[in-house]
Amino acid sequence: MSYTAIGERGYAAKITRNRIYELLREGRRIDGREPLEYRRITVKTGVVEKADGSAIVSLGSTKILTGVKVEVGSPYPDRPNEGVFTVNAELLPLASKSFEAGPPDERAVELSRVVDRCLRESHAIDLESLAIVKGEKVYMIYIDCYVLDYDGNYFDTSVLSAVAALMSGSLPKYRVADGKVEKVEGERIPIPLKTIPVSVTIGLIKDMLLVDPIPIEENVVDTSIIAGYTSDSVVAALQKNTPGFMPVDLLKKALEIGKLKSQELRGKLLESLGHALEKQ
Amino acid sequence: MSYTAIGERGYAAKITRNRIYELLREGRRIDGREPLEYRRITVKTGVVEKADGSAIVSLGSTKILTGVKVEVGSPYPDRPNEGVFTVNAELLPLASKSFEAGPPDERAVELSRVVDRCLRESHAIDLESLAIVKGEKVYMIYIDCYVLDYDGNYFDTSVLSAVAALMSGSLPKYRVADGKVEKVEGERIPIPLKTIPVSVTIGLIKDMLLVDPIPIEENVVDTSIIAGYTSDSVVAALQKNTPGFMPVDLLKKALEIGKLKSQELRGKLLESLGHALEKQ
Amino acid sequence: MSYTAIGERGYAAKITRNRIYELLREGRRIDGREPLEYRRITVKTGVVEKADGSAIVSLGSTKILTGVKVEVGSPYPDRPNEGVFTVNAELLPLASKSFEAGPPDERAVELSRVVDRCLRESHAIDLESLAIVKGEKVYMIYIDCYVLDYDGNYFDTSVLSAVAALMSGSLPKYRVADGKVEKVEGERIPIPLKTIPVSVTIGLIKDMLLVDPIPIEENVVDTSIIAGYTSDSVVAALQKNTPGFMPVDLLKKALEIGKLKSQELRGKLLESLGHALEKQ
Amino acid sequence: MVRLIDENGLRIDGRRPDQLRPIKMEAGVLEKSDGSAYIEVGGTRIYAAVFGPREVHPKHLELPDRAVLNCRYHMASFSVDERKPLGMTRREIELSKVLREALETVVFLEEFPRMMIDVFVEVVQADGGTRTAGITAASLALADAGIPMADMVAATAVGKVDGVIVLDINEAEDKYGQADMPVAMAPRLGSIVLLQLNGMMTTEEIEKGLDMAGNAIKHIQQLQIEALRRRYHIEAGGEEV
Amino acid sequence: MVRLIDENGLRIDGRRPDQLRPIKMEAGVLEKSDGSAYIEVGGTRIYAAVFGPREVHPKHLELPDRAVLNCRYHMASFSVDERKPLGMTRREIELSKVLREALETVVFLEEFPRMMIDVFVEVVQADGGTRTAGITAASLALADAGIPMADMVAATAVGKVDGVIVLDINEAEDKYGQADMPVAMAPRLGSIVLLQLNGMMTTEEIEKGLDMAGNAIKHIQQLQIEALRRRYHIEAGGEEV
Amino acid sequence: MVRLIDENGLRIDGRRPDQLRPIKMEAGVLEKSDGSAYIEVGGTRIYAAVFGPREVHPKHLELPDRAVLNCRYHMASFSVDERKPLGMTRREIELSKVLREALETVVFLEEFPRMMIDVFVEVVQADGGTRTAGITAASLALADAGIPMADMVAATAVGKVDGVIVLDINEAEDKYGQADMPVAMAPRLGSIVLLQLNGMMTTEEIEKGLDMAGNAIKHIQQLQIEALRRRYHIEAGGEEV
Repeated sequence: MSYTAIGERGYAAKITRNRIYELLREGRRIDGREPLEYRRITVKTGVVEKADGSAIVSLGSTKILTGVKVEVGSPYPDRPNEGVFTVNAELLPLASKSFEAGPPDERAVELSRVVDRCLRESHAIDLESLAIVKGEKVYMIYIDCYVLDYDGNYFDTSVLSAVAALMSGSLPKYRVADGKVEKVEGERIPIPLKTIPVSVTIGLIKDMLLVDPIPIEENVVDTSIIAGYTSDSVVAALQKNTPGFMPVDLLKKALEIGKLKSQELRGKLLESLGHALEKQ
Repeated sequence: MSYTAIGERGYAAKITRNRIYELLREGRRIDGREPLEYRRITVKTGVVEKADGSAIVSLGSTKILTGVKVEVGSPYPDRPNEGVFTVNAELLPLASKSFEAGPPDERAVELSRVVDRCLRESHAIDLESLAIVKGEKVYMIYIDCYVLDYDGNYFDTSVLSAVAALMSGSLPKYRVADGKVEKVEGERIPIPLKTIPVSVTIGLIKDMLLVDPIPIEENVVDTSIIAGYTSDSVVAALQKNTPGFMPVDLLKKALEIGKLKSQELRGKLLESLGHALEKQ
Repeated sequence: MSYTAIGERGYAAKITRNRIYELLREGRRIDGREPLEYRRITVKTGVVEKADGSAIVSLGSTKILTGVKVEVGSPYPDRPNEGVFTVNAELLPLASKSFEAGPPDERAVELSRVVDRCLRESHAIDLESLAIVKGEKVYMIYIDCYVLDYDGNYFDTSVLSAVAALMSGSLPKYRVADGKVEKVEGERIPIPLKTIPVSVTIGLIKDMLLVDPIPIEENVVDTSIIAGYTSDSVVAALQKNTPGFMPVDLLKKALEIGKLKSQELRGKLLESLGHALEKQ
Repeated sequence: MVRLIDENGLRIDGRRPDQLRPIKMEAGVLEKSDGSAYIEVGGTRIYAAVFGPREVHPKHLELPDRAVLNCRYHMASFSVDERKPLGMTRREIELSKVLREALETVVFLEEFPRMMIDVFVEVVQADGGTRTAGITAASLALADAGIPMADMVAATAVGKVDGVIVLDINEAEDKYGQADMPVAMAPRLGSIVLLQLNGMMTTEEIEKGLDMAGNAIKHIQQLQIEALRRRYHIEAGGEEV
Repeated sequence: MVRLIDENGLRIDGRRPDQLRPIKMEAGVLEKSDGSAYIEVGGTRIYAAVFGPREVHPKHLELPDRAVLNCRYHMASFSVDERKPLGMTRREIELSKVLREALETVVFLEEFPRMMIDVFVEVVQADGGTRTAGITAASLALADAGIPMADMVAATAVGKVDGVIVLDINEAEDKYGQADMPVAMAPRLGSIVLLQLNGMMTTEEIEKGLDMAGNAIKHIQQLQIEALRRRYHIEAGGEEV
Repeated sequence: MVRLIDENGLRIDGRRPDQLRPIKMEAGVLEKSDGSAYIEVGGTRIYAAVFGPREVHPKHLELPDRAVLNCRYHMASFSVDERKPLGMTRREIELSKVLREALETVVFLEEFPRMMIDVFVEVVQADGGTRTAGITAASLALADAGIPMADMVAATAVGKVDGVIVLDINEAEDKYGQADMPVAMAPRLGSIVLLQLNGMMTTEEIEKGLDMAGNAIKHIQQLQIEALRRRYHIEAGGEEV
């Protein structure tokens, strides 16, 4: 059961909305950014050695920790030659007044599924190369995203965090000897990635678009769209979220903006990852 | 923890109760029926092709959809040569203001268990003929009843719906070759039934009995009894439900009435099923 | 999420606290006991024949039933040659106004874990002798404690109850024949115990200590400590519970008191068990 | 195939078809509840306790014209042969409802508007007939708590084994027999307050079973009354009778 | 490798790329809800029902300036090939949110402060496009309940199979195709209210898909209007049209 | 059999028995909470955040005479060697209670009647001593949030390995050692606020361990104060010290 969120839009929000709109028309944002400007990205990898890959990615003050854990298990019967991965996301209550302790609510479920969609539909993880013994033993990759500090836009930050954890992570190596799968101690191989998916969240107020919204903006946008792009700028995932009308022409414009911003974000991620991996 | 239901009986209910009782004494019901008259039964089978059997049965405006799904699994250790069946019932919130979304409440659990009791204790399903390889592989039949529209008497309607789904359904055929169980594509066999259980719900107000109550009656009866009968008119299941006294002599009378009504209902079901199966 | 308990300390409690403190200074308790005096212990064993061991232990009016159930299962991969045991405790709602129906709350979880700690860390159960076939089949012992009547100090009473159930219980005997594990009907062996753990609960009000608190005392103590001792008077488990300061010197004093009281309790338990086992 | 009735017409535990198992009952066995009882029927052992009338919690369940009666039937994990998993099974949920409805029938709820009465039934060992022994104990606990009732409910199960209608079936008869019919009555009113049937019986057999149950239930109510009397004397005179 | 488009450019079920599957709709199919609808799109079969505006339950969800709209998308266990476990899956939780947000867009919630509107979507059989058929049915049920809306939402999914952009993809196309893009629109306003994409499409392909969907959605809204008209005539004139 | 103390009396990570692992602390690391802290003790890494005093939610937990303090100790799935299942384990439920009780001891709850203070402890990596590092961080976060306290709690665990009493045991010592005794104190008051023991120690060994812990805890409190001072200077002077 999905319920209308309390306080999603109040009277005070209307005044804020007008103010934000007027600023947007002047090419400005409430926090000083331009409409199509992302906040600063920082990337720290290798933050949890017990994980097989980990990263904290910040977009402004929003901070998301992803850990990757690898196990060996059985493939799905209908995909016997492929590895398996699972995404989970949690909105930790320490990250924001608006998150509560307890089982994942619909926002956390949506976040998990959108991150999963960006990774899965872009074929980012090369699942076929994750089979250890075809039809019997495959790598199972658990990707868990925890929102540590929430200042808006958990979608894009989570995707960046998950990708950073995967790119900086690695798999234990297994050898098949006498029909038995055994770990090769001390040897690890990279997690095979075929593309680097990045999502771009675009908000709409009347006829104006903005990217990477902060909570005060999230509360007043007419609606928003999350678009996931592959390295080749193909769209692999879309999710309209927030109630509200999205005119078709503005959507088309948003997708073009998303294409450019995704390239920019991917560039910054790779640059940061380079730095981060050097440090590590 | 079972709680006294809110509003099960209020002050207004007492006036209604008197009115219903006075009508019963004149041989009438609030909806124009006679005390021992069922509402019109309609049966539609084959409504879900993805199920191995399905039916929508209506009793007046009460409408219950049952789907049967068949899998192959292991028998219970203490019944190695028998197939397995499971009944579940859900009071979907779209069916009535009085049903809520969420895990099954005690009413839904009771409904599941009463339907299960009618089928199981009457030995309706020939479990012994559901073993594919004795002690190893058996048919597992899942019978799921969903209340779509609720205008009283979900017990009798669910039993009719479950029986209609079973009678119109079929099992995939399996062959054992080289010790392996394999499906014989395109061939199906009927679900083996040994009797056709039918339940009759009888309400009591003071010294008057009525069958197939609608909600306004359910709210004011002193108590009620659900009785499940085999094709041979043996009682296979009883469930007193609703708080209230049931004098022994009225119970005895109720069971005799149930015997007659069950034969009538079974006749109508078979007739409708004939029509329905012809159409299908 | 752990919440401050409602009514744990109110205004009225302060008056009671002073009264209890003044009594303690005079060497007395509100129920007539001395500060370091336990209530009367009674032990009944063999109360549930379907269990492999069972006991009802009372400490004053607090009454706890423990049942032990034995199954055969697989060992943990990291302890292939050891049996397994599990402790669960439930605060049944029939035992006290302050207990509620539903899944175990944090008090019940803490109780389970403290009883487990007393048994596990003292190595009371000889897990190595619970392997039937090393690395493959071991005894699995389920120890379930149910609080039937609650008049304070469920910790000590539960440990006594669990130990009494284990000591009076027995294991079905298994034989390995042709690589198969089979039960030897009619033969049973004792549950192998290496020590008899006993816990002592000590409350603190200002500078005074008391043992075996009743609820009126539990509500006003500054804090309390549960200490589990082996037969050799080694401490195997500690749990400070109840918010409040525990000065180091008082803790040291409490542990010495606990040592003496644990010997006393163990003596009484063994004596009662002797009587109980004779009766059984 | 288990044979449940021998050549002398006796049952596997030696009873005649119309014979109850030994029954032990005691009221006031738990101190912290407002009323309580313990019952043994053969190997079946059950505690029941009652709290209330007290304030309703959670508040929104409150009724303006009468008390809310809550009931929980619950089995200890070790009460059955195969360890029961923790938490409430569907069977326990159904029986909680059935027991509640039976007790609501006799308790004068209208006397306590906006109040709540809780009844807890804890099965310590199950050897057949737990719901009927449970309601017998619950009713005794209600009486012990001083809750006014139209009658004190008592109960037993009749069954059909090897074609014979028998009283108070035990676990083996339940498992291998042909039918199990638990019955609870308000014996002074001659009315049924709980009735279920698992298994096949003709209407004639049911009638016979009900008569058998009716007689036994009158006897069981006598045992309840005796238990209350013992409890009363202890409290009044301070010594056991 | 399944071939989804044949040499004549036709799809596995014989349709042209821009062709909808047969659609059947009916309003007012359930009596006890305030509004209801049934829809069939190919093998997909769905019931939707609406309750309200009514009092908010639980109370603390109440909003002072508008109604709360609740939505549950749920599938019958037997609606899919492999029996779906009971309870709500993560997919159902997500789709409930997405459907709610789409419907909130068009319903005039401000007209019913402190009230609640419940929308229930029950998938009886899933053959692709359940969320889009579901929202179409939900919107029809809202109209049947007389809830005022800015527009009646209709929906379909476009997809990409064998490199071709196709309308209203079925289950096999969803499973073996390259992309599935469910779209719901308020057609008279030319605005999107629900949009998701699973799979890879270029922005050009998405634009083409949206155009295709836009046309189809106009047609589907016509079917909704006809269903309402039939329902109206039946109720007004007492006879079927 | 793992040997935990070598011939020179040093531990597997080279420490002396009374030596702490390297500790790093920082206050104010999360922006959206009212107070926060990050701590590293060896490989153990923990975030803590505090919200409040704020209104109580849900309302019925409100207390008339003081604030409610809530606490959640939670571990990330990847913080341990074997992936921890999602949801709260029994261990996490117990530790949440133990941490809450320890913090309630020092926070002046009476100053905020009808309010709520939430403390969240998130273990990012567990390498022994997570509850003690967690409470140290939680206490620092409370100070960062400006919540008045009788003292700032600090904590460490002592243990017994190869018969030697050692300070601040790591994961391997916890696993293969003989005892683990987490201790939290209000050091200026010389009082224990959290104490547990898993494993066997004589009362003399416990006393020795408490003395060892007491000294270390004073040192850890100094590190807390320094962290607060750094945080204060940054905010006041706008530059890092």
